[in-house]
Amino acid sequence: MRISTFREIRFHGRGGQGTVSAAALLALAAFEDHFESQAFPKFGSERRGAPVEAYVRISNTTIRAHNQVYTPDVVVIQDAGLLRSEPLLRGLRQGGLIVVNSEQEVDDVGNKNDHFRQVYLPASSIGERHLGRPLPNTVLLGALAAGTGWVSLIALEQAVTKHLSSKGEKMVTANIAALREGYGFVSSEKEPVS
Amino acid sequence: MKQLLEGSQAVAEAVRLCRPQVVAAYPITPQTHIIERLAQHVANGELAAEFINAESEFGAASIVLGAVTAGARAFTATASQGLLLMTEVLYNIAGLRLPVVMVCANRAVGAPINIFSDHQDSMSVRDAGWIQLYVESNQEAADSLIQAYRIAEACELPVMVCMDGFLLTHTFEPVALPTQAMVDDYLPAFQFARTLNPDRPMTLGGASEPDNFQEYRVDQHAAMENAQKVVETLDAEFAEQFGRRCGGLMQGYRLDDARTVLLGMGSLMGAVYDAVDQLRDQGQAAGALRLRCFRPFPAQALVQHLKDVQRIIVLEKALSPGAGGIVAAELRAALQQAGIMTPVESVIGGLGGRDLTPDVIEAVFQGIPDTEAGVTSRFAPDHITSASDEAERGEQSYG
Amino acid sequence: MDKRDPFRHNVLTSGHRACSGCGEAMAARMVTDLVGPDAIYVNATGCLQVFSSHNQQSAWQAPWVHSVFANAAAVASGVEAALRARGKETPVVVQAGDGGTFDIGLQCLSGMIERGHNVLFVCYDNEAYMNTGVQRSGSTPHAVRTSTSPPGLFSQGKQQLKKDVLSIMAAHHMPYAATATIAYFPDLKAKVEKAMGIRGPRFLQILSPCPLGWAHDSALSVTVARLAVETGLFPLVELEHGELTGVMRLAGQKPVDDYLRPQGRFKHLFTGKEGAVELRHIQALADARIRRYNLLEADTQWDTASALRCARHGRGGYVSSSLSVSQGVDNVL
Amino acid sequence: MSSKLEIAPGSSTAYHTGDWRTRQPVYQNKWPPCSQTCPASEDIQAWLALAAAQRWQAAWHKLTERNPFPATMGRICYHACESPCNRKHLDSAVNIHAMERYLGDRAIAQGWCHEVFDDTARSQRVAIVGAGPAGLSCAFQLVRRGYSVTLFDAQMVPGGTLHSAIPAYRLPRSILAGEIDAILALGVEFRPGTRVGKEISEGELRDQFDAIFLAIGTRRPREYPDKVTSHHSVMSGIGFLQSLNRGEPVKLPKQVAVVGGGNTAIDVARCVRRLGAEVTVICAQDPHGMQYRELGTEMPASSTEVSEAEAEGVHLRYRVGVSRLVRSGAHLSGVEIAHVDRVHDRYGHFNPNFFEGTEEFVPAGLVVFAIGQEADWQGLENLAQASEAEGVWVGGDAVSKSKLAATAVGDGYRAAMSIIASLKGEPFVFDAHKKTNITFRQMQLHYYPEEHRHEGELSKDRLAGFNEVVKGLPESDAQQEAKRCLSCGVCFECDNCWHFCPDAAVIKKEGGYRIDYDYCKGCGICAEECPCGHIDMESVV
Repeated sequence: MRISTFREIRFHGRGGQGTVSAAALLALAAFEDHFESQAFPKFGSERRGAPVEAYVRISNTTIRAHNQVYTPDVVVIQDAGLLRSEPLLRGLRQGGLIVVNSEQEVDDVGNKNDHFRQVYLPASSIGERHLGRPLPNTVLLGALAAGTGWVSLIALEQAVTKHLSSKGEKMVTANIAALREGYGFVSSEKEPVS
Repeated sequence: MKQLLEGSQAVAEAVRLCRPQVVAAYPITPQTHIIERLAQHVANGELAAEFINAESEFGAASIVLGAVTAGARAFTATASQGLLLMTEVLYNIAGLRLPVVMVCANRAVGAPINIFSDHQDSMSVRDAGWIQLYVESNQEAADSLIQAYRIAEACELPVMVCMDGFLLTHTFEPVALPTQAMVDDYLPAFQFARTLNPDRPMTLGGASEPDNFQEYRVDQHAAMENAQKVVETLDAEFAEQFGRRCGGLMQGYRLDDARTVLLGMGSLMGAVYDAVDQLRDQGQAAGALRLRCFRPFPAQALVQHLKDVQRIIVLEKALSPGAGGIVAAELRAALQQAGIMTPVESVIGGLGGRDLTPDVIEAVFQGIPDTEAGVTSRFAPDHITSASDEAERGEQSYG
Repeated sequence: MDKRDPFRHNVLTSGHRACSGCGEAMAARMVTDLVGPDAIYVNATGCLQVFSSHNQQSAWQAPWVHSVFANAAAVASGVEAALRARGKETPVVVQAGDGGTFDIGLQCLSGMIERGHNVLFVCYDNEAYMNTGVQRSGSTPHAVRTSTSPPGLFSQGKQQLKKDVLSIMAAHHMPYAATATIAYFPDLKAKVEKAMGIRGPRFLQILSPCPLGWAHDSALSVTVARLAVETGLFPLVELEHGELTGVMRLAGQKPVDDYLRPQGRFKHLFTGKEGAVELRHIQALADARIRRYNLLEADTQWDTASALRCARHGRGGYVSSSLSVSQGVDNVL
Repeated sequence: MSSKLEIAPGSSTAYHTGDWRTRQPVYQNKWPPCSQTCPASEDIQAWLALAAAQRWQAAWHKLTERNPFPATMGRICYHACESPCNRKHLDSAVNIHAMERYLGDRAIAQGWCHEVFDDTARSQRVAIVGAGPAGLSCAFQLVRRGYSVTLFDAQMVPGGTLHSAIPAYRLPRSILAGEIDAILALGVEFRPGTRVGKEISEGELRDQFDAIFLAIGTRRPREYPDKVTSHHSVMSGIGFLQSLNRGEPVKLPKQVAVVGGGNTAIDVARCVRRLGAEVTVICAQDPHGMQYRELGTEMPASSTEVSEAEAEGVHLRYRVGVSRLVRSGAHLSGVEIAHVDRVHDRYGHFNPNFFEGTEEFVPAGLVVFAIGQEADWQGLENLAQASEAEGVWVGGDAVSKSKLAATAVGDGYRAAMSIIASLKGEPFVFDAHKKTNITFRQMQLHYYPEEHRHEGELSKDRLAGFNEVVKGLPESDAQQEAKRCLSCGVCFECDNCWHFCPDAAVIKKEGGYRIDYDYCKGCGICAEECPCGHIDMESVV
């Protein structure tokens, strides 16, 4: 295989929760860190409240393929309620990482013997503290960066600054704060995977 | 300097840089993000253009027709059902030899209605007389859009830039955007000799009779044939100025000693290149040929590339019901015209947004059924039994 | 009757993919349950068509056909002609959004009316192209933000006015054309039942708020529709053969601010000077419509206060009287 | 084989959109403000709903579950329940007491009988001391549940203060008697003219009965202020009313002064007017008004009674007290009044502080001190100390702060339930007032039809005698008035949630609706548009 470092991440959320922009932000950050990156939503009409997915590819060689992600290395779950209805962990590689926005452990997230690494954090309440609304996506990005080490925190901050510049200074600083808290929450707990 | 842009945003920026004076917009998934971004630019004064919200695609095509006849560079974008609603006007624009540029975000054509990607829409209007360029990435989409204006205005023929809906329009990829100065240098201000003008009160689109109609078609066909050279030269000129190419009429990939070559169009080629690399690693002489310019159909150039190849496979995301593969048929005609009898295997897949993964492409090369259980990503139109019969017999049909 | 709810048909039943709080889904449920399952429904492309026939699953429990975006009225003309040829009396109802009525579908609609087909054309008006992500349509009101009429340095949202489609209908001198909304269900019920009793082409424009496009809280879809009427911005009127024959009198006129504030699509008007000008413009538009239809003094059957009244122990609904104690209209006090 | 081009009708129901929601609606009965305020904790919305459906007897049964005196209370209760009525934010409060009276009168007229819930005669025996509203209410609840009840009263006629002190123009004797008989008819053993500590001892009570309920009311008038040296031309308010009710002839001077700010003072004044004399009420508190309400210095009498009194020519003087009785010899010529700053001193004792220089003479041939009554525990010294654990319960005016008849009825009910629980050895929980309440902000008042408040007709010659001032409602008015009830927080099946659900997730069933949580997307429209605020939105974590 010519591709040496090649990562695939899948985001799960609900229509209106910023799932697609979370994927775009992560791809932007990888790009800032001089990786080749690609992000795209699960295609189709996005209904407010309906389950939504978005995908990211990060690689050190140009990404030519435009196919869907079937075997992600990381799954990010923005709304734990989705576990009730959607097969969120389909195709997750052995030893993959699951980042879940939830106060406490959720039992039906990958039963133990599939030995997925799991990270839980109350992203919505952290997001609410910083952004005034329970938006989990930037917090989860910080957690993902800390949990994998694939993109640096500074790159994520640059991506947020660029992507949200049109939304005003206050939004940018608030999102960066949320990002950092998500990062800190995970990095203090676990050392990043290779 | 590269930035990460959604395909629609990259194209919208390219359109802005070409300084269109009239933009006709009508929403249809998956191209809507393009006209939304242009609307924002106009509203913020970043694009000095008249932004017209048409009442339908039939209206939008008519608006850009009118705009060009009155001497303004124009732009519109559509897809699938919308493109077909424009059909009557598409023929009209080509017949009037108007340099209109449009983006078609390729999407399946109903019924049954489907918003996902395949090439059925632009393929269905291949005889309307428009130059059709099929791009494989967001970078090429932006660059081809800029080239399209040069091509259209040089040949006085309309150009349709075809990019895959969702697969490109909604995917974020690194894209380098040129500066306004560079584009102004490459694309001079809009000039159209037959602009409607009270000082030269000419009549456009008048009636024609049996004794003078055919010549119009001969000229039109000649202009289309000539456009092949224009597409190549303007791509070369673009490369000189911007440091990257779009591939002109077509682009080979590891063709040098290839025994088996897969020909295709659009963003599916990324997976083809990965499959070729996999096969090469296994010692197989595989290669790929990406066709960029489908209309005018570059017969000679195709023959040049394929005359020594043992096995040719054409993978298409569109179908002419009752006839089969479209590009395949035209390639067979070209080869046969050049006395080359190599059989052309026609494979059709990826219809209505079905995913053509590298494994499926590799199976196409190997001529074995798809590996994914249950989901047949492709079929051979020449030996076909109905899908429902298929389901009953549970058999795979493959090339 | 519907197997889950014996008191009604549920012609548009549960499981459809409309956004939470969708005004169009509500309006379509009301109209199709009033008309009933023994009718043929012809839909134009749009939100209703997409969310009700998604993923090889249908939320319809009546014969339903969708062709393309622009031709619903023409398809319906064909359906009606065929039924006439085969001696059948099944009612034919077209359902389209505002895009499919005001813009891309207007030509076929006009043809259908001019030819006098016995068809009820229902337009669920949510005032923009919502299925493709909130783009401006002919029906989008003045100064509204959409993705193709964004506010910017040089504009405050849509510059043009909302197309007065009812006057276009009136110009056809058609048997019946009326406006209604989900907030006044008894009024809507009365108008659908009246329309179903008339032969020939009939038109109903039903204001159907969209929480996504209008950017109001999903719980306020009915409240916002009510405020649209109470401020005079969306008059409830009836036209027969081009003449004004019915008006919903306003019990009192509310300022347009009450209607605009809960909606994000007007938010940009509440900051800055230019926005204030547009707010005064919208109020002036409301006043003009009140004068035009004499909404404050018209002596009519009911007004915006009495038309809202709920019946106690209301067994109102669409079902044949055998099951229900009283009917919607007359049990309104 | 149906072609794939045809999709099966209603097949969308296979997809449960319920998973989309992050909040969900719940049908939840609330406890309306009227019931929240009513001391007898009547379920007013319930019986008004039955009345609105013209199911008069069912309404009466529902009402009398908590209050066996609708005809009486409909007349004399100060209807605290009407002030928080949410309807006043639409037009005006529901005339609850008129409806209560209507049902009570109809019951008497048509001779309806109370149901007996449990007629298996139980062995336990309960003694109730005092046949006033508290005692009768407790007896009523116990006897209809099979307990044997013996009701003692020192007086010969049951009814307590209702009988002895409420003037006839407010409460005709026949009405009270009708309702009392309906209770006694259930098998209560009534022993009139029996005073504990005289005809029967505390010990005998202890031995013969398993539980005792003391409801002796407040028979004894409070002591006159020490400045009253001679009792000539001086009476207590309760004394005046009792002698009137006993039918004794009362000869009045041309002018009378009544001291006191409570309902008894007003009753006395309005009776004096009916006996043809002038009357001035000398009240130490302030008149009714928001500013005084905040300070808590308003006169305790009900505002409707005060306005009726003024309409009948009663003169009222506020913030004044009697500083001296003016006599010439034994003859009383009047009273000297003065501005009073505060009535009770720091320790709460009655010690009015008058402002010098504000004295004024009010001519009066008789002064009636209506300054409150006290309980007369004489003869019940040790029973009064016993606790409920020791089998002795207390209730009614004797212990309540508000001294209202409704409170007495409520105490009677609560005591009965507590006695039953203790006799059964079960824990007793009384949560009448802890349910979730409902304000007009959670309601959509514009969904209710406007309808004026129906009032009983006022009799023309109201001062001519002691017949009723306010007449009862006719049946048609009663039904209209019952329909004015907004049914706060309790579903009245108006179909709004059912019509407005975009997902057909509200299913209609007999007697109401249910949410189909397979499909509810939690938009909140049903909760928003429910006229009576019956639907709450809960978050779904």
